[in-house]
Amino acid sequence: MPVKAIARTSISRNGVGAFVSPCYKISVNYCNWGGSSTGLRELLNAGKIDKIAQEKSNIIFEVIKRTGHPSLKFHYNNDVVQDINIANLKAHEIVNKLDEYSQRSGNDLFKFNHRVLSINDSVRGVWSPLHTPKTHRHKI
Amino acid sequence: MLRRSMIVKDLARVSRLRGLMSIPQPRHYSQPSKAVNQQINLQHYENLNQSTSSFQAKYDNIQDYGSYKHNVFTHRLPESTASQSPPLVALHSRLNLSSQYSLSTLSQALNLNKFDDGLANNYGLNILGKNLLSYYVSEYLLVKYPRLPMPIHNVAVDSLMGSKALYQIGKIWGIEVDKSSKLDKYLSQESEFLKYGKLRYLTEERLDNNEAESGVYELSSEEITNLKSNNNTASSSSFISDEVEAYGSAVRAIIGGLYTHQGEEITKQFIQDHILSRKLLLENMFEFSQPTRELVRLCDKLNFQDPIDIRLIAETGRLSSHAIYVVGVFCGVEKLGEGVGSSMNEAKTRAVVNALMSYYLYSPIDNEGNEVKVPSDKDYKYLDGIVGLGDVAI
Amino acid sequence: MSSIRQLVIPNRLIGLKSGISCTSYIPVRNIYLHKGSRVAGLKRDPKEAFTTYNGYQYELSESNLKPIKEFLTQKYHISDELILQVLTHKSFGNGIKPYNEKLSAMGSKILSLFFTKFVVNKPSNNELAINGKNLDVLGSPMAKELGGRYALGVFAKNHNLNSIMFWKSSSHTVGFLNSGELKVSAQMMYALIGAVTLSHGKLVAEEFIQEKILNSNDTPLEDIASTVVESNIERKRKQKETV
Amino acid sequence: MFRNSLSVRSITSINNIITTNAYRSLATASIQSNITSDLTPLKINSNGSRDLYAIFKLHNIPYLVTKGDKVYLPFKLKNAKVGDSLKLNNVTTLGSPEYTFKVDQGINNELYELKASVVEITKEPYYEVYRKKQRCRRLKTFPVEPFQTVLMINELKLT
Repeated sequence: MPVKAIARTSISRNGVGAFVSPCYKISVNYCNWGGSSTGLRELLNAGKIDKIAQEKSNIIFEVIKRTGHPSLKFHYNNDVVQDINIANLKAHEIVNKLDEYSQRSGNDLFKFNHRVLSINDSVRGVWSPLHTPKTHRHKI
Repeated sequence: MLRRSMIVKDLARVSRLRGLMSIPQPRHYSQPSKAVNQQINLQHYENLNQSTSSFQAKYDNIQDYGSYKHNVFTHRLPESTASQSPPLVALHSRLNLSSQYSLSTLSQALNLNKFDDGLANNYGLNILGKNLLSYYVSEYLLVKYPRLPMPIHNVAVDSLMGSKALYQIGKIWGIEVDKSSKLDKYLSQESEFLKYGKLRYLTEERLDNNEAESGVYELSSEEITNLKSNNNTASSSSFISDEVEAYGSAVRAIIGGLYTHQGEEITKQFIQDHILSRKLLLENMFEFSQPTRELVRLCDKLNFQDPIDIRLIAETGRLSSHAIYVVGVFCGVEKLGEGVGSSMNEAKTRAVVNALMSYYLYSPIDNEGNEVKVPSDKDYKYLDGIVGLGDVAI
Repeated sequence: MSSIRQLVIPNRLIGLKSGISCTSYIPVRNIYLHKGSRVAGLKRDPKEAFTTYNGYQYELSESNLKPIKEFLTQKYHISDELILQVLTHKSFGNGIKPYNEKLSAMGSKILSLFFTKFVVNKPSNNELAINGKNLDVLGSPMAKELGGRYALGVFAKNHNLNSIMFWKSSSHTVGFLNSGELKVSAQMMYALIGAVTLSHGKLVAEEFIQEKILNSNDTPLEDIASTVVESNIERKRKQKETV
Repeated sequence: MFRNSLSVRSITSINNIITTNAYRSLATASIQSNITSDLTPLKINSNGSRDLYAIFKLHNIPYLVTKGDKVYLPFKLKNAKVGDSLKLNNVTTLGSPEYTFKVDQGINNELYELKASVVEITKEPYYEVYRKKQRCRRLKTFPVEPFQTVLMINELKLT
């Protein structure tokens, strides 16, 4: 056998071709008694959460009644679950949180000091001093 | 139709919550994922019936394909029930499927259980999806990379539609595994609709028998045999768990379902968007044992008149502290490849490998400089370099 | 690696093959070409090395291509070079001639897809059918055998398509199945379908399968497949009875 | 079909020179006339747009991209939601391994196709900036958590 093959799994490029949103499930935990859940209860009573769930139809919404501070749990497709405490937040602030976190990918936040992240080979290749014409080469 | 993508439940009354454990169960039927297998053994025809004897459809006449029927299944999920399942509705929406694709088919695609109160499973959908996938993936690779050696081609097909790749895709689609038993569901007052949107491959006894430590994973008998057979071969690292296999099956079945509802053209589009858009690592799949001999043999096959020769193009100087050599492989006046190395030998090997890679990874373009079309495209045209000649033996 | 890439023109090898360049100097050498049994280190006479066990010479001659050309008819015509490649198996001449492995990979995929669609789209009154498509037939021995090697090999033999094939077996005398002729014939058939696909596109190839292989005049593929499957079932039952 | 094709739109307002500018329209006209024939070598050399890079400008900042690259923008792109597909129409350079095509005012849009999809709208990690004013003993603390938009280059090819 002249060439042997090494098994490599292809790399996913979400957004090339189809895009599937990374956040697939949101658990909304609220308490029916505590004062910290007031904002969330307001949203639930007004049916706003229902409306948001219809808008974001690609995300599963799970509403759970539980004692304690209210929270939003965002489940991402890289097995990350982010628990966001929304105690004492007002209704519109909670909606903002929902919007913000449902647009994330679940990866850790990081500052990227370059502009473009590429997994492709460079088109031009790397410059090499040995490939310049002999007359222009650097001499020691 | 009422479609719900919300679950409302009251956890305060849950008396007991079990830790989630993943204990797999033996598969009912093998779902081979090996992409192209040109080597057959003659035993194949003897074994034909053996593998499927436990799970076989009954028929009136062998050639009356409409009459085939699995007796273990009695019904499909009613559409009204399926539309009550939040995960199912969400998955449908996540994949941007049209309303023609019924939710009950999507739910069936996620069901691998053979005995689930007579509910039809994804056996047929999976086979349908596998055939569609393997055609469109191989077509793409065969036309885009016609000179890929067969072993590399097979691995490349596997890297796009093997179980591991499909597992990743299933994860990205947000498919969850149904890991709670009937008792758990009863105790936690989980809605009965919830499970129809989840991947169901664990049997009830496996689910009940989840007393192991969390994080401790018990292999099913299928997996143990899989592991043993893999140990004998070189690729012992290619162990595939039941979960990975189940995700793969579900993804294939969803693609099969797309064909049944929306036809082939849309399915092709779906495969292109979700599977062929992934990044292939072809350059990293090659392992050469005797590259120079292979190149000589290849040039022989291509009827090159001149002998191969290897020449030094440039060097930093032998006495420099880190000498660098640039070496080229030539056939007459044509340069086939070039390599850089810190010794002549290294540079030579790199040059030869470079020449071989630039041959194998050749990808044709048409006369206007566009990428070639695949045979299933509308205005496909035959081009000269599109048929591979086969690799060489040493 | 990437630093090198810009200097190598990847299409260079093609140019050479078609003889565009590199004709400035052709060395003339006198080599002894050996005939008869193989001797290590000696180059074999190509005339002898590229002749099949039953005496067919590997070349682009009308007589070699005739069976395939007649089978294909003008409608599914493919180029002569492609026919010769279809007829050549990897085992012939140590794989030095263009052979049909890639073509048959294409053919086997389109064939299995075609038959999957074929069996699924038959009218059915099965209540488990999805959108009128009965998927229960998939995975049955018959559905598997339809695009299978056995049926196709026998089909090639019945239609006398495998009379001229360029291949080599360790023992040509042990019969159709044991010598591997069945496998090679089947692979040749796959390659033929693959060649039609690559020459004319998928739609025409499906017409070709429908017209020439499925609805062929004598012994269509379905009949061969069903006999194979039924005899297998019969044999299994007898085995069980004896046990 | 499975892409959010409805939301494809060009982000002309922020990404391009105003089209009413006479100079701009003049420039494109002249480019179009004498360059269409010249792009064939670029096309062939880029191996059917496989080895092709483009430099596009967003808020006058250049980004060099190939197909499948992620572009990290240190701000929140206006009117963009996750999943949107954007048509980037201010490209100044197209290059293959051996050729470069460069027009500083922007290349005619009909010569190429460059699309990106919005993959993620997130934030950079939180940090604090301290400011000490003269003659004030207090140290002022400013919380910083800027937005970040991630684009995935969806399509890059010569037409």
